[in-house]
Amino acid sequence: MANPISRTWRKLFYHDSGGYFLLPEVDSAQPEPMNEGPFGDAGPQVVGWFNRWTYGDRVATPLFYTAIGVLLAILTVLEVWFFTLDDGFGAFFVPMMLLLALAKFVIVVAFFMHLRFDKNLLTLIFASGFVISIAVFMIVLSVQDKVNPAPLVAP
Amino acid sequence: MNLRRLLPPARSRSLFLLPVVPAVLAACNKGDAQSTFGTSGPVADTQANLFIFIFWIAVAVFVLVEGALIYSIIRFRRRGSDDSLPDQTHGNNKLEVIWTAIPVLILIAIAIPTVKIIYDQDGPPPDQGPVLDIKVRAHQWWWEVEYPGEDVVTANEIHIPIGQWVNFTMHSDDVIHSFWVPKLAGKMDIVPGDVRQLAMKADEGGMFFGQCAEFCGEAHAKMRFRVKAEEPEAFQDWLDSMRRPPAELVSDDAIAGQKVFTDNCGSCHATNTWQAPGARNERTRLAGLRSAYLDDRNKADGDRTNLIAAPNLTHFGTRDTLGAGLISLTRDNLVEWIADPDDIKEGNRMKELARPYRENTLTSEDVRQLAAYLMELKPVAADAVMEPDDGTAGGTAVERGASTFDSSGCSGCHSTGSDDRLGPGLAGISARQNDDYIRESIINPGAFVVEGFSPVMTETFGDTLSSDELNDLIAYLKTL
Amino acid sequence: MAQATLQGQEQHGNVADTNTGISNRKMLMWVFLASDCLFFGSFIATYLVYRNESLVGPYPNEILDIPVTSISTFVLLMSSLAMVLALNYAQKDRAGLARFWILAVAALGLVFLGFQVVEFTTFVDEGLTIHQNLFGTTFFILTGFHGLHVFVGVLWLLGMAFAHFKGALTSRSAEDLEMAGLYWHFVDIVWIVIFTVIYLIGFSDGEGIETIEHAATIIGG
Amino acid sequence: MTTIAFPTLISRPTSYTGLWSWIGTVDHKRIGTLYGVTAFLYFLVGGIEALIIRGQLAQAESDLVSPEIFNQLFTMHGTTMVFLVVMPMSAAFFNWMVPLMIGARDVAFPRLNAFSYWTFLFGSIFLNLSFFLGGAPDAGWFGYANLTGITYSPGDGVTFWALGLTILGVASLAASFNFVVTILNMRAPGMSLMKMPVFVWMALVTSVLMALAMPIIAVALIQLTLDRVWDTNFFNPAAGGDPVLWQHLFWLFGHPEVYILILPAMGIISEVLPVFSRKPLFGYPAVVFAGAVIGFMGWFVWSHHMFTVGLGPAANSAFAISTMLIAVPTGVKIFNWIATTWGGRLQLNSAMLFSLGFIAMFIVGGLSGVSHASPPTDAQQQDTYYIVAHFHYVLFGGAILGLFAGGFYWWPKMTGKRLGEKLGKWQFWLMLVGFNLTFGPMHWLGMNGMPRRIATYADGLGWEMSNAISSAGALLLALSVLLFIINFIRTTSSRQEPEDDPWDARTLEWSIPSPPPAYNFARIPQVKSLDDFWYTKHPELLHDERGEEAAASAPAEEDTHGGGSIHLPGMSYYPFIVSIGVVIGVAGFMDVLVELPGTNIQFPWLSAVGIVIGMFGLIGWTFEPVSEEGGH
Repeated sequence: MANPISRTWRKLFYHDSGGYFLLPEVDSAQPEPMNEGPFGDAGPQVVGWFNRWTYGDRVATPLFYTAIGVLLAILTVLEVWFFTLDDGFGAFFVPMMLLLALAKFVIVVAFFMHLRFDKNLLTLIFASGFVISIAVFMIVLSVQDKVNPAPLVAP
Repeated sequence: MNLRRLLPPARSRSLFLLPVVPAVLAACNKGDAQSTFGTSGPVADTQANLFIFIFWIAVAVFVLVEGALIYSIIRFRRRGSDDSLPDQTHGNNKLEVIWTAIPVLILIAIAIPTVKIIYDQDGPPPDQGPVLDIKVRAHQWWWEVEYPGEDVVTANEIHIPIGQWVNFTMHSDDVIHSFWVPKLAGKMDIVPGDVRQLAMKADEGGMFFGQCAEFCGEAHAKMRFRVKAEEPEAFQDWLDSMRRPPAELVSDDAIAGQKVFTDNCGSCHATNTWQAPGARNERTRLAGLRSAYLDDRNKADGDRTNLIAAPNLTHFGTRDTLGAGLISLTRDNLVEWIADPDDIKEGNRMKELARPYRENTLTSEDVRQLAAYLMELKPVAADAVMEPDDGTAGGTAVERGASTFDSSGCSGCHSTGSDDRLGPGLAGISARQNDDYIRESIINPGAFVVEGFSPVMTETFGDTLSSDELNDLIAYLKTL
Repeated sequence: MAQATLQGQEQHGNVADTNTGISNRKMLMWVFLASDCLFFGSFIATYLVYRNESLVGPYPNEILDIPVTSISTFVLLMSSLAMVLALNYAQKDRAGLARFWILAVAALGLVFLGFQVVEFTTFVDEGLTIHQNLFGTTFFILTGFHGLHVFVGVLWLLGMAFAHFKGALTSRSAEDLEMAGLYWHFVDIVWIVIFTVIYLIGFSDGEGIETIEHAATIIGG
Repeated sequence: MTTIAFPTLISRPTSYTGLWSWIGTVDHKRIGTLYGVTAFLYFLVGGIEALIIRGQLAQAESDLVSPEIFNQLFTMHGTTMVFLVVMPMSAAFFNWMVPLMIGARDVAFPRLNAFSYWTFLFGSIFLNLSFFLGGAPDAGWFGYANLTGITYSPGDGVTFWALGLTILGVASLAASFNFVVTILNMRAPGMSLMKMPVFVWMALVTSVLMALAMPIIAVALIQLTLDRVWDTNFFNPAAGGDPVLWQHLFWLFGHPEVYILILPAMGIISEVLPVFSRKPLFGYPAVVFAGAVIGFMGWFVWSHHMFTVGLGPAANSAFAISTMLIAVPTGVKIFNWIATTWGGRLQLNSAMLFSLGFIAMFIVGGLSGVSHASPPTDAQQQDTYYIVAHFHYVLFGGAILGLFAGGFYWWPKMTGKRLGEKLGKWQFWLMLVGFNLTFGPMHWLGMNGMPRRIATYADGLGWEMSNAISSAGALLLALSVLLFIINFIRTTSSRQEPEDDPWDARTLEWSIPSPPPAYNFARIPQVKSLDDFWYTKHPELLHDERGEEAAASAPAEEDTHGGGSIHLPGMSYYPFIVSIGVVIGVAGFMDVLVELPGTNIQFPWLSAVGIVIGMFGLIGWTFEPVSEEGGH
């Protein structure tokens, strides 16, 4: 509770502080048995750290979802606005857009698809598909010289 | 031979009585014409040496691991009806680490030379003397060969000089093919719409067998070719001979055969690339035929031109094989081939498309005469040539133009009568159009396309002609 | 626990009597979505591999309409919000509100599809067809498959909205709605990627295309 | 329980015998049997295709079959063996054994399981119909674009191939989803992931690979189909399309597919070896971990199929290294298997022989694999018979021998009868010798310059003898398969007293009667350790080895109330109907499109019919309760 941000955060969303967005508690039963797998605790540790860092295992109220929706709308507006700034970002344009898209993607998956409040195994399942998809197709694109295409000059 | 260095001394070889032994033995003799052992050039040598290196590592691993397996099976087999339980071992972490680490070390030992050789063999040939450029274009199911800068075009038989690096620039006209001459270098796929490059060198003379290695359709098995490595002088002689005019036909059959050829075969096969403009224009001509073939796919049967890019036959009589490296070129084989190409090479396009086969108009007499003609298609002896007749010499403008008309490949698509082939018939062209139209149509073929014809002439056609040749050609066309 | 009957598990997943504590259906849905990542990944990768490779126009920068697509993107994004609200109300046993929001989702989905139909017809009028060039081929097939997913989602949601069986759209069968919701959000996130990558980033494609044509002539020749 | 008021469309099947009971079955064991029988029949079909191929190649310049037919034969041989034999045969064992090994009463989605099978069956029939409807596909099992384009393959064969594989992909996807959920969710209490049998682990890895790899090939096939049917440009070089993209998509699927084919067999022999060595699997965590690592690394090696495409030195080096690395976990598995046999009491019966044969042959295949993990040597080996030899050593010497091992091992469980040992051993030795005669010389052929997929070859290149030996070996292989059929018939017609646990085996499936009752486990077992059943039979080992109380896992008491209170999923016709809808829907993209009036859209009307049938089935499926109230 040291810093004001996390204090505000708790005040807004957590039960114990009687926050504004009353969040019903959910069954937080752990998978049985816990933390199985060849890596032992390593995977759950990382995921658990990520959990604590972002939210916690609760589901939210309509108001909360609406807030998320507004956030998404703002991000979209930002994207389109950046787009209209003619070359205002130069080489940073593409990474910036990808970052914004990724942010929207993660927000929808995490909150609207409530992966953040669900069992970590589901995150693992979805992430395996998503990460492998990104990884292999990035390799395809780089093998096909599409990541940093050479300038268009006639050979 | 440096492969021997990697082999163990002869007396220990008998230890390895494995199914792979023949491979090792073959590495020691020159072997067969399409073998990857007994190689004849630095590229294939390096690849074979790397293989032998990996092979012996593999043999060692094989002997150890299979040995352990077989020993275990024999030593620990159940004897009688011994139902007792053996020691219940569950595992051993030390062992796991060991048999993870050892393969990693072995693979590093393989990976280092691998990566080094990948980079060594990539790209253009090393900077060792002059490089011979050869353009290869793969077709279903034959190889178009061009010596750029030399004005020499041929097909299916590639002559190269010994001791000189050769740089192949390769395209495909239709599907993916793979260019492979095992004795000289590993294969390289040729992907349509893209260009591939492969460098190799022959250290010794000989006839090396090659074959398309990527499945490319019905006659894939018979898409072969030969690479003939000759002493540099012999190679130069061959290049020169390919630029000499054909020797005069002697037999009556051959003379009659020439007419049969012109009537039936000349729209697809060229025999005139001994002339420089013809050679320079051959690619354009074949590209036009290729477009005609593709356009045909969208037409009703009756409207098709039935043309297709076909192997160049200039000085065909000097070749060793026919049908894309299939069988040796003898008169009997040739007769058999012409009479029914499908019998020798099933799926070939000639039987499918050429008019004489479709309409069954070729008599056995015709076949005999054609074979006689093709067998006599040879260059004149070197001393018999006074002056290279490339169309620029002597005669009136109209005569020179007529010569250019043939040698540049115009006659491949245009008749001088009124019948339409791939392009419109040109009789009376001057009555229909003015000079500027004709000139523009030659320089910039896309400018005016007569209705009903496809724009198949390449944009760069005009570049193959000098302005004199162009003027002569127009003068000739106006007489039609 | 030991007397796990199959019954509860396939049809009525509210009872999470499984090793992982996740109902079978929900896990199935997530495995399917992971799998679908590769499906759309392949189509998007195909589009990207063929960026700037079309030999003839129209090119993206001549034809893509960012303002209009921004609106349809916004519509789809808001439909996701409506979806999550529908589920939220269903979980709180407020079937009426849930049904209202489901219908809102379906309506927004239909609006999005309407935008897509208009976009497609405009493009075809302007000469971009699936036969025209690589851009046409990859664009129509990618967005078309996405549209197909939206359409299936709309049908699914309408089915849910009009299913009036006992306990429909309440906490008892909320997982039915959750399945549809997961699917719908997935369709939304695919569009998030498509909108950014194909429309916003890919809009500049086609500039300097003459050089490409020239290069193609040389390579082809 | 929610009661859904919806009119019953079709009354569900009730009889447990007869044709309709098979069509309506949702029992994982029956579906497994269906998979197995179908896959074996296709094994014979693919084998006959192979025999004709070997007949043609037995001598130079042979004209037993025309190149046209030959190309169809090798295309269909590859397609059949991969998609219609090894995959469904593995699926048969998954279906039969995974629920039994994890102590479940069925898979997670019994009707989806039935749907997978019927879709697979109809898809495979659709694919093979091409032989009778204008020619089978003839562009090779990896169907490289642009040879598969309409210009170069104008017949319907390739369309049959593309659509057929799409249907099979739907079936595989459904099955893989089902098994991922089953294995993660339906384990008996106490069976943590690291207490699962290796076979179940491999089934899990395989299913994950299938779930993620199949969509890629589906997309590639959709693109190919649209290129052919709707004249799109995906792989059309004339419009700038790049045929190499097909290769990327195909091998992105194709390499995980290789592990989809081999991992189940690896799982099988990881079960068989400990049982007949009478000691636990050596290094269980290592074997499991190696399998998972293979499954992961298998995603990043696909371009080694494309070393000669000209991707450039950087890509070739990277993929060479990743490919070599994947040999490491494979090696770990092999060493652990050998260590399992080390110091055991090896009972060399048929199942064990096939497993040991697997190891011996897989080593050869693995080592030859290392030699073309190196692009410079691969430049000489790619697309030659050396490659053919390599992948037959891993897929026949590996997968097929492994599957036979599984067959001999689990036959008593599935049927209550043991397959004949004498014939089994004869079959093994004939197969081993025939196999090495057939595929051993191919190494030499490839290195001697013989490209693969050639319908004929010239005299005088030194290929005649090896080819003749190879063809002779193929006959021995055929004979060995014939022995299996004889063995099958004799065993089936023999009278044997069913034994629940004939091998003194280790895993849960042996704790129940043979053949298992419909409900599998009268009482769901409580699992305490890996190989739990073994330790219930040998509690002293547990005591010795782990210092645990032997009594902790006392033998399960016989349950007296039988299946009385067990709810089994009811049979259903709907999966069958939906499958028909799917197949008709996909087949609608064959050459039966009609132009919509007023547009130039080629409309697949037959697909619309399929969709209607499929929707009907889906609606019925949705509203049909999983089981009747108080059913069974």
